[in-house]
Amino acid sequence: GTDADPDGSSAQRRDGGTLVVYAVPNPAFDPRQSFGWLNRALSDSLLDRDPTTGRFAPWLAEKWEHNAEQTEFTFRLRKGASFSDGVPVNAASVKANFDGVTQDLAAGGGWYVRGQFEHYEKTEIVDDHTIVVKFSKPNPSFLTTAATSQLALLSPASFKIPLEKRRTHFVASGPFVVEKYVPDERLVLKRREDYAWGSGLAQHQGRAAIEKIDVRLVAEAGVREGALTSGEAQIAEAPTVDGSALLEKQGNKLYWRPTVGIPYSLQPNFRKPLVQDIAVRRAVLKAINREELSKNATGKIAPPATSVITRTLNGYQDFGALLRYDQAGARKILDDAGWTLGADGVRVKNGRRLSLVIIGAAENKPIQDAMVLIKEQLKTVGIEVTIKPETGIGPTWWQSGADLWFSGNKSAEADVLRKMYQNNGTTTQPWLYSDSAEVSSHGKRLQEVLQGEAVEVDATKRNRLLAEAQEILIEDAICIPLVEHESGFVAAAPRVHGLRLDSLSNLVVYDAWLGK
Amino acid sequence: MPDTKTRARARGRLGSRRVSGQARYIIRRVYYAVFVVWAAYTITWLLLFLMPSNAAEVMLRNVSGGDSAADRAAVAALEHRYGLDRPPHEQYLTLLFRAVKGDFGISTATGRPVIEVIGQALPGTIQLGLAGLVLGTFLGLGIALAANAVRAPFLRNLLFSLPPLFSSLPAFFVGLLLVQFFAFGLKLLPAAGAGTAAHLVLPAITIAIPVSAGIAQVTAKSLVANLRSPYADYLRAKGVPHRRILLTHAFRNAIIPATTLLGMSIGGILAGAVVVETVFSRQGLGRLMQTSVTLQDIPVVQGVVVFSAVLYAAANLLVDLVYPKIDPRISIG
Amino acid sequence: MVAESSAGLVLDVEDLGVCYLRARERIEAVRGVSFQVRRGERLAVIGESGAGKSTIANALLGLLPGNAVIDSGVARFGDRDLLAIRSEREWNRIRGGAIAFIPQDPNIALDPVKRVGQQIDETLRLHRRLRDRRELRRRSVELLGQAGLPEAERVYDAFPHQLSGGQRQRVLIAIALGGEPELIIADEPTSGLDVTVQKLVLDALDDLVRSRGLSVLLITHDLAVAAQRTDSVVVLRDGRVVDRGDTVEVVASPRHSYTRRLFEAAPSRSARRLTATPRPAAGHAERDRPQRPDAAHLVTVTGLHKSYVTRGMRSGKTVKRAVREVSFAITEGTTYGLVGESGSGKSTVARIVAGIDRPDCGTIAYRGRDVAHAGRAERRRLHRAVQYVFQNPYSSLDPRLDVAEIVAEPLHGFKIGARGERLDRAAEALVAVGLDTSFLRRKPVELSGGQRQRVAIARAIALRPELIVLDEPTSALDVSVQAQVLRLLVDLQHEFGLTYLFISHDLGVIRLVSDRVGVLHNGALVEEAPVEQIFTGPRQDYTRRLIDAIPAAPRTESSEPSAR
Amino acid sequence: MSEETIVDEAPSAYPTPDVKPDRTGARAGTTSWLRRARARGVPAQLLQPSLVLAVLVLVVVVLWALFPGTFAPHDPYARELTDKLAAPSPDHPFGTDNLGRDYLSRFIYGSRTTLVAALLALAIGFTVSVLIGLPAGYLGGVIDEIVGRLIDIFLAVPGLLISLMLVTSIGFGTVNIAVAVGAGSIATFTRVLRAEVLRVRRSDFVTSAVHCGVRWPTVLRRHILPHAIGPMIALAALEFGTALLSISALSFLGFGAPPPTPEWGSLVSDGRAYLAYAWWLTTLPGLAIVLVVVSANRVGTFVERIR
Ligand SMILES: Nc1ncnc2c1ncn2[C@@H]1O[C@H](COP(=O)(O)OP(=O)(O)OP(=O)(O)O)[C@@H](O)[C@H]1O
Ligand SMILES: Nc1ncnc2c1ncn2[C@@H]1O[C@H](COP(=O)(O)OP(=O)(O)OP(=O)(O)O)[C@@H](O)[C@H]1O
Ligand SMILES: [Mg+2]
Ligand SMILES: [Mg+2]
Ligand code: NI
Repeated sequence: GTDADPDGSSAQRRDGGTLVVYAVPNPAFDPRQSFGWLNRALSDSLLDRDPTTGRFAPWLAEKWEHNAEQTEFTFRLRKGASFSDGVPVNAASVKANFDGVTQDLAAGGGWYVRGQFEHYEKTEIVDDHTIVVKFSKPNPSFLTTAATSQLALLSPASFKIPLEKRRTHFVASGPFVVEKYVPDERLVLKRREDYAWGSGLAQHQGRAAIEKIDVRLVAEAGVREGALTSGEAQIAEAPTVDGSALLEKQGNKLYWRPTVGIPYSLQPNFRKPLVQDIAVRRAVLKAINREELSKNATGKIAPPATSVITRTLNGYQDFGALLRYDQAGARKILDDAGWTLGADGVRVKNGRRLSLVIIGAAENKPIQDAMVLIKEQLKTVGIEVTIKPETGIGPTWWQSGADLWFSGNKSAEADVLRKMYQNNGTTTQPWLYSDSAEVSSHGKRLQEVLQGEAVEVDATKRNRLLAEAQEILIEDAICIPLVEHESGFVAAAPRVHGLRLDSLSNLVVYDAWLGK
Repeated sequence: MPDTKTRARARGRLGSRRVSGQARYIIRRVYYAVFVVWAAYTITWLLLFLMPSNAAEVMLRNVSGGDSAADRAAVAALEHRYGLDRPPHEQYLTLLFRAVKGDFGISTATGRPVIEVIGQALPGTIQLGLAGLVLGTFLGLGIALAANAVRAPFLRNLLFSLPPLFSSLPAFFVGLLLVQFFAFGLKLLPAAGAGTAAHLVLPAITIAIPVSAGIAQVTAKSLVANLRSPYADYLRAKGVPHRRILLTHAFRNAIIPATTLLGMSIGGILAGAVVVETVFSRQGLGRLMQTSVTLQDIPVVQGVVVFSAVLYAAANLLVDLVYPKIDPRISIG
Repeated sequence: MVAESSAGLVLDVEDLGVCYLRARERIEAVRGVSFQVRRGERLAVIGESGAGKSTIANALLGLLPGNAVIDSGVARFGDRDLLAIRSEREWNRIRGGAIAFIPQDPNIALDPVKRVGQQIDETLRLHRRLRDRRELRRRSVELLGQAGLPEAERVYDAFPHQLSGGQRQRVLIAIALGGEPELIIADEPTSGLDVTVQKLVLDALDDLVRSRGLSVLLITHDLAVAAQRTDSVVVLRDGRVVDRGDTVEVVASPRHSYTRRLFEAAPSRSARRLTATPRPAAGHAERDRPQRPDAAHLVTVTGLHKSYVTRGMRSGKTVKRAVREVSFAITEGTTYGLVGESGSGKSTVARIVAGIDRPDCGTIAYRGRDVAHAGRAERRRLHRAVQYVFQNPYSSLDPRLDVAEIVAEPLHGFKIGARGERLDRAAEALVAVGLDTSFLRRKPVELSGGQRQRVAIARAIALRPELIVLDEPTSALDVSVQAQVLRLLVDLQHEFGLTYLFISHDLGVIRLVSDRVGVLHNGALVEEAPVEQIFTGPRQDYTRRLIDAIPAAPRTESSEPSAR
Repeated sequence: MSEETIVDEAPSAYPTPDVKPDRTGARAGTTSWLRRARARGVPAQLLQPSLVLAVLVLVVVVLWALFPGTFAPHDPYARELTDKLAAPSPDHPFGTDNLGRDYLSRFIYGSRTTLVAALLALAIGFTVSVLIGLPAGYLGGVIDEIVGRLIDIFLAVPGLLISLMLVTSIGFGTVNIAVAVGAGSIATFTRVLRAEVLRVRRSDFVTSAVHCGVRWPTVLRRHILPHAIGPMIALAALEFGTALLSISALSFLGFGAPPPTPEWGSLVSDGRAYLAYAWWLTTLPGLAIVLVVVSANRVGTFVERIR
């Protein structure tokens, strides 16, 4: 940027003003059911975590500690904080939050924190401002999750609202509250004048500088960019790759951080015979040119993936060598497996064409472009691809008949792998692979590693287990990572100061202020 | 004055007959409007009943937000909760009964009552539709009158070719063009969103263009026919100047078919709203329809379709009620 | 000839020529027409349809359509030449002012959405420069009274659709008077009206003209009107004047053969029942006329009722009782004439008798068998025996088929004969109606109205039916063609021993062909008697009015169309 | 009284001049439209510049649809990395998109999917309406009553909404939106056909044929269909433009063929992300669509007029 004054300086902080944001319409902003910058504007968590150092900072909890086995976590709550419905943030209301998770899980929700609460026992109230959260098994990733919006605290009353409705109707303790919400059109946030419990990482204390945030929900990136260019908006969320370059040239600032969690990957639907074939998955993994995807579809903000988790996560290990673009290798694998090139350039085996359906979010232009490129790349090794753009793809994506799902996942913990790939015999994820030999060359090893990692208190041992899990997933091509997509990507006008991204790569607007 | 007395008597005699006739007329029109809405409801229910995908599964996946699979038990519970496990005729009757009470079910995407979702979307569309309707009507009538008033063949041809041109313009293209020009180019008007009058201008123009095309086409054609009709010939033979024939006689007559069209163009406006509200990121029935289709939110899709029939029936009822005021031939009978 | 005094000359037309341009075609509508109208004179312009009558009127009013060209002529009106006026504004001063116009059809000449009063006021505003509302109303009501409307106040406030045709025509007369004209041009002012109303309107017009000393240019094809109500007459044929002079003289001794034919062709009050043309080759015995009273009744109609329910988009359900309580019988071998004005239910009765429609109640016995409630097969048999000829020869022939296919259609439908045989029978039928076989390959478009009606008749007789229902078979035809068709029908009846149910709104025509007559009025049969009795002693007022409406031109004995 | 009262319509109907009896025989309004076209001097009419232009545009687009490979200057899927988001130039008349693909070539290839979809929609609307409207209009009675009411109701709901509802149920894709649009247009077609059948059925020559013992299938085939089909063809010509618009709209909304298959609507929609700085991606395909639809409508009105 060209600002004479760095954003951190609070000497020039101006109070007041309305921030106009052109944002991507999101059918939900309940932090426990969605991602996005709105989460951090509306809600607080017990802890905060520095995205660069990984150090925890106090927020609604002043102090925290856990036992050596990491089964008991004690939090001392800050005094004076309250939800916007007037309910104080105290031991009882925080207990309601943890108990609420189990309730949500039973109702089919709470997916983001499921892994952390598999062995949840209870929350004990020690005194009005002290609680102890107890698990039956070690939970080394609990604190990291507690420091994200996925475990943001809601007013106890919110848990009485059914999950579907809570997506937009909930009460939290954040620096802003919803003043007006017109679905798919507009969201107006108003600051809480009495807010005085900012995170330890915040650049200021007390209420937010910005009085109002006027959020226009606009699906088209072009329009969002145009609004920033024409001065109508101060922030444009998720600009296009090409557009953002132009916006930056106009003097706007770009904010993003590589996502944390699982990079954009292709998740196979193991119910489909074609992708049950390990050779096919391995060929796909090798035939993809990740550099090209990054350069032409997702942009510089999304570097090629080097593992099945992002480099921002604890436990990440670089497997870039295994993910090298290797057309010849891919061809060889297919040839060896008996897939012969047909007349139309598509491989055949036993009269079956090597034709895969990839499903991906229709509203996400980079994903669409990336799928087009993948289609081209796979074609060169004799794999035909049909693209299936869909909106609101969820757990039933495998029912659509697709072979591969283009998706990523956000999580502050490498434990996300367990959530994704543990196969505990239930049918909760019927699209997942089985352990049979034709599907996996490592037998049941992956399950052992994942279960072990979850309860391993020793960091070094745990990292070793995580590294092994990553390796198996890549070698067996159970996950085909592509690029580390950007997160919290926004373009902001030069007069917007004080923006930052949190540990889950969500934009934080609490510290923001508007210059002249 | 004896004059006015007889006149009053004469009026009274005609008037009293009109009242009873009109009461019957109104009852008939209301009855018809109700019928249309009921039939639209039934047909949409039938169409969706025959639909392959399972409403409960769609619902569950929206609830869970991540990717846990639809649990058979959970699906069954949902099916039971929404009555999807009962025999078709029972479902239909319960749903119809609920619909009469204003309950169109629960949106699977948002978990809110459909009627509430629609109610929230409605003001935006009504605002946009009214603005478009008014703008389109004036534009259409203006074009029709001008086309019949100007003498220069070139101008006349140009004006007469406007309506078919207007009806060939895709709304998505017009909208984007307007955004490009007025919002990004001239920076005069906002590109998207709603709230102020300025936000309404571009979408209203976009939606008004096809409306004006229809009205201009019908009115211009009707004006031509009226100007050629025997009564216009006779007016000419009476020494009435062309301009007066056009404005006070032919126009009054030509308005009649235009009025009918106005009622029918509600449908066109709602269809236009799907595209226009999407292009301009406005909340409304059209946008709701678009997102609900992509999210397969069946109850909302059905609700919007039924509601558009309600709007259509209401608009046409209104037209039917003003009709006798415009066409005296209707009033008795 | 016309007196050569230029004094009191209102309109002097000299050598008028008009042609229409149409798709590279030049239609010479009017050629070298000259005539004069003096103050107080009533001049009739008569001629067949298409003779150019309306073209003359429109030329004099500056109302020719865009594709018309005035080739020649002067029309002096006062000190102006009407044909030379180019300015629209000047025309608007003259039209409705010094020259008033009364159009043909009052039912469609008034603006339907404006009150009648406003439309009279408009003339007063434009030509008398009146502005005050009360004054306008007073004057307009006065004009309506002068035009012979009793309830002038009510009419003033009514919309046109609330008035009858006769009332509307008198409104038009009031409007014409409003401009205080010197000359009234009336283009067939009563031909859109029912016969019974015509007289009232013409009387009202006559009175005014006489009391005010106006001049009238009356365009008509109705010879009776011309004969009774005008002073002089111009006879037009193909756009040229073929005869002219004092009305009485021209009518008494038409000089031109065309004029003579014009008068002869029209059926008259004193005409007699036509008898078949004696044919040397015909092997039929001449039938006795009038009918044998003992002859069997072919069709007996009793207590016929029929209502139509219409559901309008906005007007709702209306029930029209088209026919009520109609009973009559048709004797085999005779013609039963059904007469009545438009809308009286004639076609409804005809369609029921022919088995096209079913009655609401009542019976039709055909040879003693009830056919109104017959089953499919029974009706099919009936259709074979009863054929129908439609009023409009333009719409009753499928324009896509050729004559052979049309005439053979009933043979085809009833599966009579082989393919080739059908063609022969079609040709036979065609010859019977006086068309040669070269017509077989023609399409209806290539036929004149009279030829089409002959084809329709040929189709009817191709099946050798017993009864033919003829629904106004000649009313779409010119008078001269009408006479030919009527004669043909009578000859065919004789030749094939047919029975006719003959429908017409013209008692004159009915008289020429019928043996027994029924008079329909508002769906009810008000009178029923042998034809002579109807004419000699009508019992109903309505019947008498119908008789009065027959053109009453005086004629010589030789003008009787039936050559005995 | 008068030999002129051929027009025996209700007195409140105002016959326009061309309803007046015309002794040349066109009066019944049911003459074979081709014949009438010839009688009215079609060759002269055909030479109107706007019509010639319209036909030319349609011919070009149909050729594009038939032989896209011959006309497209580039491979519609080939990416030129150096030419991303390039403005229109002689090499790329419609410019290139963010992946460097030639937009004109994509439009030309899109003609095939879009035109085929529009034709399919037309065929569905036309066929179904003939199957429903013809017997309903002719047989009358309860069937006709039901069909009439159904038409009323379907006309009360905008066709696009009906299409969208069907798309929800049968899924996305070119063929599906074509089916949905076709289904949405059935009511329009059936209404016209039914009205025509009712009109023709009431005409004297049909009454006469029935009276002459001709059985109803023959009456339908010989007398009614040939007369009722004329307006249907004219309507189809006009509906083609409408179908193009609806299909483009649905494709624009994202319910059409999956990428990278080009469709007219989705091309405009794809360009939307670059609205602020790559005007050509929306404007040029948009203009081209307008041109084609205007041409289709121009030809449609012509067909309607000569009918
Ligand atoms: N606008 C026109 N274009 C072309 N030809 C026309 C036009 N108007 C009239 N004609 C032709 O001019 C001739 C004279 O027509 P005109 O209307 O004057 O006859 P008319 O005597 O008034 O007949 P009618 O008794 O049927 O009213 C006819 O052959 C008619 O076909
Ligand atoms: N199909 C129909 N539907 C509704 N009303 C009808 C129908 N046919 C006839 N009518 C009405 O029934 C009455 C009698 O009609 P009909 O056709 O029998 O009269 P008409 O004596 O033949 O008249 P015209 O001389 O005009 O042919 C008229 O008022 C007419 O409007
Ligand atoms: Mg005339
Ligand atoms: Mg009749
Ligand atoms: Ni900067």
